[in-house]
Amino acid sequence: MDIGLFGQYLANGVMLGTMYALVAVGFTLFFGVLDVIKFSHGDVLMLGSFTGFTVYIGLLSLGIENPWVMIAAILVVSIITTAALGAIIARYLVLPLKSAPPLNILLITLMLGTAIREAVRLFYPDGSNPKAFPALLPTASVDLGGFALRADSVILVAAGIAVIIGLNLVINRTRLGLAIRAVAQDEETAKIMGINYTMIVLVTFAIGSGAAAFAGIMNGLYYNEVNFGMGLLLGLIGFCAAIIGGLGNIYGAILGGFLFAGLQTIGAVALPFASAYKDVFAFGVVIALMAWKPTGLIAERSSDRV
Amino acid sequence: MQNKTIPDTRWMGLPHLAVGLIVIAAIALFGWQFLLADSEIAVLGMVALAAMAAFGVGKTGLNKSMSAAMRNHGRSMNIAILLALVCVIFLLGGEHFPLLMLTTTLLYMTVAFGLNAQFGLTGMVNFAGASFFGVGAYTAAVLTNHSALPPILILVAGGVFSALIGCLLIVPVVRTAGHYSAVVTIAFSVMFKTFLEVNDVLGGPQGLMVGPMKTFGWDFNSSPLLMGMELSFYVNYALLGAGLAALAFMFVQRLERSWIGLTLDSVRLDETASACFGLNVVRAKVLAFTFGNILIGIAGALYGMMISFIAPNSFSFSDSLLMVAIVLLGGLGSLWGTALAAVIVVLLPEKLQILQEYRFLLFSVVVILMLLFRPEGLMPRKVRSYFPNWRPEQ
Amino acid sequence: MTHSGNRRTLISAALAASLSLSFANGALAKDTVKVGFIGPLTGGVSSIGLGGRNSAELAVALRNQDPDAKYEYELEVLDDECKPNVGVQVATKLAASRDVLGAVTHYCSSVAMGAVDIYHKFNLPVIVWGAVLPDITYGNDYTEVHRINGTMINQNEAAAKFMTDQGYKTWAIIHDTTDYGKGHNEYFSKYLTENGGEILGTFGVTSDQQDFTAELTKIKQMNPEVVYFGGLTPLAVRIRQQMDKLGIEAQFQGASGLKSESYFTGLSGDLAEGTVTFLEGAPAEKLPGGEYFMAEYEKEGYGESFEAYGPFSFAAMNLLMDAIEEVGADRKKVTEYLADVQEHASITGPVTFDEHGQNTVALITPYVAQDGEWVVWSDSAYADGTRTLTGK
Amino acid sequence: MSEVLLEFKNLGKNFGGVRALDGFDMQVKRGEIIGLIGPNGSGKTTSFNLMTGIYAPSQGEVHFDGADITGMSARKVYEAGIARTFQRSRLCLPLSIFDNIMIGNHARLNTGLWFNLFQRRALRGQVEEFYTQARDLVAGFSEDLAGRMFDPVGSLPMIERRRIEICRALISKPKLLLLDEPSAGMTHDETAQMMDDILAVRDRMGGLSIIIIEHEMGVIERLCDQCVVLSYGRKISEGSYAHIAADPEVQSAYLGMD
Repeated sequence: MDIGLFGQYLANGVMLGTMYALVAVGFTLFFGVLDVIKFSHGDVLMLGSFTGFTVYIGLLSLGIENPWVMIAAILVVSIITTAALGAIIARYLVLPLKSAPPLNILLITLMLGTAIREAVRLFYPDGSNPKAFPALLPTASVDLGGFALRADSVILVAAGIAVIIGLNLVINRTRLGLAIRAVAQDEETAKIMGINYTMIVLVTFAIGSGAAAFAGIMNGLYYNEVNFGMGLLLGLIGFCAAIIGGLGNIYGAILGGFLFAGLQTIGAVALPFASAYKDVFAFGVVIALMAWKPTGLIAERSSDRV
Repeated sequence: MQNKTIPDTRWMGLPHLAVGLIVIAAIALFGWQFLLADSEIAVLGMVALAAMAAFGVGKTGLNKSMSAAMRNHGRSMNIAILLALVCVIFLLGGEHFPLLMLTTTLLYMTVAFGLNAQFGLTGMVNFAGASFFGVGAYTAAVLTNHSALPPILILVAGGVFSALIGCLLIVPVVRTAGHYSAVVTIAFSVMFKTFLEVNDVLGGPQGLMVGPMKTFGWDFNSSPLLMGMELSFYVNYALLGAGLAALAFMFVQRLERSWIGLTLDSVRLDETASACFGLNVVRAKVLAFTFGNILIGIAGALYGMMISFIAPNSFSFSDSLLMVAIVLLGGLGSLWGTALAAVIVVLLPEKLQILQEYRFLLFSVVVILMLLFRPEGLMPRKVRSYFPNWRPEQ
Repeated sequence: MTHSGNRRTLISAALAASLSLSFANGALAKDTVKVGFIGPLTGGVSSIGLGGRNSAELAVALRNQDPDAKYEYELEVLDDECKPNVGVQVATKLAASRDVLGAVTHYCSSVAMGAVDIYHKFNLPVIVWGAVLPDITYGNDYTEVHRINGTMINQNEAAAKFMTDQGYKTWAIIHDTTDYGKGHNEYFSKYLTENGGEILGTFGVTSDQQDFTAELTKIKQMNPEVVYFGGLTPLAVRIRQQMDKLGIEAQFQGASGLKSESYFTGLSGDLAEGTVTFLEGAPAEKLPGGEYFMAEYEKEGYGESFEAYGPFSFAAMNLLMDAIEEVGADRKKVTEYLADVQEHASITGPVTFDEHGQNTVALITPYVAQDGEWVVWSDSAYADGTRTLTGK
Repeated sequence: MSEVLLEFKNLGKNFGGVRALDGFDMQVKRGEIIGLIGPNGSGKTTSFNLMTGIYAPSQGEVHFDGADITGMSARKVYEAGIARTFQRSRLCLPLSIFDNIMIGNHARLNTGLWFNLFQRRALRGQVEEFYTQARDLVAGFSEDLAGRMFDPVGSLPMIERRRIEICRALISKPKLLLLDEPSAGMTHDETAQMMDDILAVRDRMGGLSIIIIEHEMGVIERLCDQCVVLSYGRKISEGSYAHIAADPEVQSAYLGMD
């Protein structure tokens, strides 16, 4: 394979991987603090990108057209909206079910995801059709020996990676992160130590959902399209990525995200069958990985106390 | 030994069995009229009536009498229910669409019984229910088109193939627990649909025609005659669907009320402790998973033959979710609850066209509320018993 | 339909006929009969479906205003979501309900392919209003199935010829893997090779695929002059978008499934500009009854445009109602009537069904995207040379 | 038949880098009650888990009744004759008393598919037979409880649950019973009652050996023939209660903890 082509595939893979990792990090955060799966994550992401789209329309009607102002406004509004939504979900759907069988939370959030998706489809103006998300980033491109590296792609990947690193720093270096990790380690002890448990859970859900909104905007800016169904597959992939990486581990999520993107790219270009099989291949590998490493590549801490 | 005095739970002084039979007749009558109801107003009225009746049943103590009838006269009651179902099918006679709805409901019920063995008893959520349903349907499509196998065998083959495909997942499903196990079936569900879509041999996204059911020279797609009246060909499928649902019900109920059922419950409630007491956890999971998949596959095969055309889109993740919703809505492990929930989830949106557009939204919200406020389901499962009419001297 | 049902409808039809004869002034309320419409009302191609539905509704409304009509028509509208399984489901529903006499059905070929068997099984006469796969009419001998629009055979033949005439030599083909996409691939490839075009690569994609970078990266390396897409608008939007991302500078060419207003609402910037596509028949304003149709459509004040196939839907519904007026409320008779349709006047031109129920539509119109709308090629700035297609 | 029922030789377990148990030697004779004591995290429950096959040991051997059971699965160990209760009660709360006890009786249940689905009459015979056995066992603890065999366990108070747990362990007639903190979550009176129960059980079952993990020193003093003290995964003392109570190393281990 020539270098240009390889570079192009690599660039595609990194783009996808960053997006997947951002989604997976959310899953892993929720699981870390509360041992729950919030499956509506993908649809919260979709809602984030629709919020962004609405902000864009609003700004246009106000006559504001500076792309950087627009991006800033879109990001701020949609991240705040979804963060609030994440906290609300945690408060009213997840926490009340904490003592119920863990699958109930998985189920309730799955159903919430469907509800959000359907609500957007039914109630957002012309919601069943894809919306053209604006290309706000500069589109200048450099031709590097056969592959085009576009400025917007570079900016998106850089921003995505920065967010991931930022999240990592928040978790590992700040007092808030310390509290989150304490809650994740042992809820009882954390409570005794005077940590406001509920608050920490809400904040964690807000952070995770905000990251999803970021991924949603990123997705919109990259594909220049948002639609009500986009969250389902992205959420699923993010979940798979978090799982194969090993839930509750932020590095596992990143590893899983890039691994999944890599699998899709390999499935699309390097295997002898049609590229349409790439998802079959990627999910097939996920299943095989689960058989081999039942608790993910970076194993979750042993939690079954006897 | 102390003797507990058992309070009289009879309803209006009638024997339990009589009460039970009256209720069955009333439900059958209601179901028949409901399936035929044309206008939305009539349907809404009937739904309101049913809700009021359900409320009244609890208030008047009818439910106690009913469960006593089910407990003490289980066999007679079950036969009466099946007979009532057959009566409804013949009463519908020439009405194509109501029969199609009824059969679809019965097949979804069968699927939900299978899922119940997996999820309700053993605690393994199968998010690929629609996929295994699809395996059955596709098996039927391929076999009716390319073989001369008698359709009864095709139904069996649908179950067998579904179980075999399930075997591919056995290792990861059994080795993983909880969320990890969920991701295996979710990933499979998505993979299965994508595979069907990109695979030309099985018709691709377009789908496949399925041949009709023919047995002993009897073409299921020709209309049977009854006393000079031409009936809808769906009567054939409805009868077969009723038989299938009844068999599935019987098998799952017997499974629950046995040592195996105890094993499955124990695995669901505490896997580690179970292993400490010599339970073979792997066997229990393999058994429940395979058993459920066989039921789902058979139902899928019959569905395929009835609907005569299948496509990957019918077997998507959302459909799997709808199936899980049925089990959850009815109450985990509660077979009658499952049956009721299947009726609500499948039939109601068909009858209320206003709901059709909003059905996914509606049911997801209903399930959310259910999980929050009544997680045990519409008709919660009773405490396990092996022989309900057996109460040892105490 | 059962015998008793037949007898009942026969009697009522006879009754209705005699009544309407004796009260020719229409003072008495007319009998109500039901006709159906099925199309994609939700999902990615819903704009076409809604346009079709509005047009069918318009036809029914206009007929009901007509004092000479023998019946009062009630339209039952169902949504096939462009999914074969849903399509079969709603087709069964429509066909199985006794009082529906006939229907105007389907835009998506994949859906129509599954549903035609159902119509045959229940003897429901239908007229397809938008699906273009030849097999819908030619793949069976069902007397119940007719089609008012043309097939993709003529369309692709014309498309291949047109594009090679423009001087293009090399193509990359992307198609969705439904029967629709595969059909386009088959016929376009056939006629393209006959016209001397060269196909560098063919890629099948699933109908809900989001990311095409893998396919497009390969295409970029092949460096074709034209990228042909056989599929529907939502996918076309994504592909066009991502072609630009990867810096593929090739002419983009679509099929009839692309000719929708939503192509422009879906694409940002001027990416749509210069895309060419082909459609059977002529644009509404050039149709024999086009002016009338457009005026009436305007008057009703629908929220959506009638889109590419609205006129066909309108014409099909009128043809169906003409049949019912002529032979009465009986499915079998309507089917028999439709079998003999010759030179039947319609706003899309005279309709003639061949032995497979296929209308012969000879005319294929090329369109080009110009300034955010589809413009007939001959009227466009591209034809007069003020603008040029990519690479020309 | 050798007098020694269970023997640990140099048993050890690492979790990651943590040494949970290190070079543990111990012998349990037939009919003996051994008290296993030590501060939290000293490796008591870990040694139970190593014995019952939940964890595989990192080093050393476990011999039981003349056979090497090192690294056997939980199921095999149970069938060999070691039954246990858990630190946190691990009963199946929605299931009835009878069902919970039957889980302990699992090795004797006929779980054949054909038998369970189609030979309902034979199944009924087995249910009735085991019901009588389970009922008699429960009646040995409490007649009242024996009258409520089909009530869900979740409706019972803590002490009754403990009793059911012990019944569940005893129904299989094990040779060795492991009790993990049987007095946890109970009042003083209830604990005293529990001790009586345990002694009565041993008398009835004749020859049953018991290892008991307990923090309540009164329990240990009254029940145990021998005591073994663990601290940081190592055995620091063993002998009679009086002996270990006087051992300065034991005292410092406990004081150090507090």
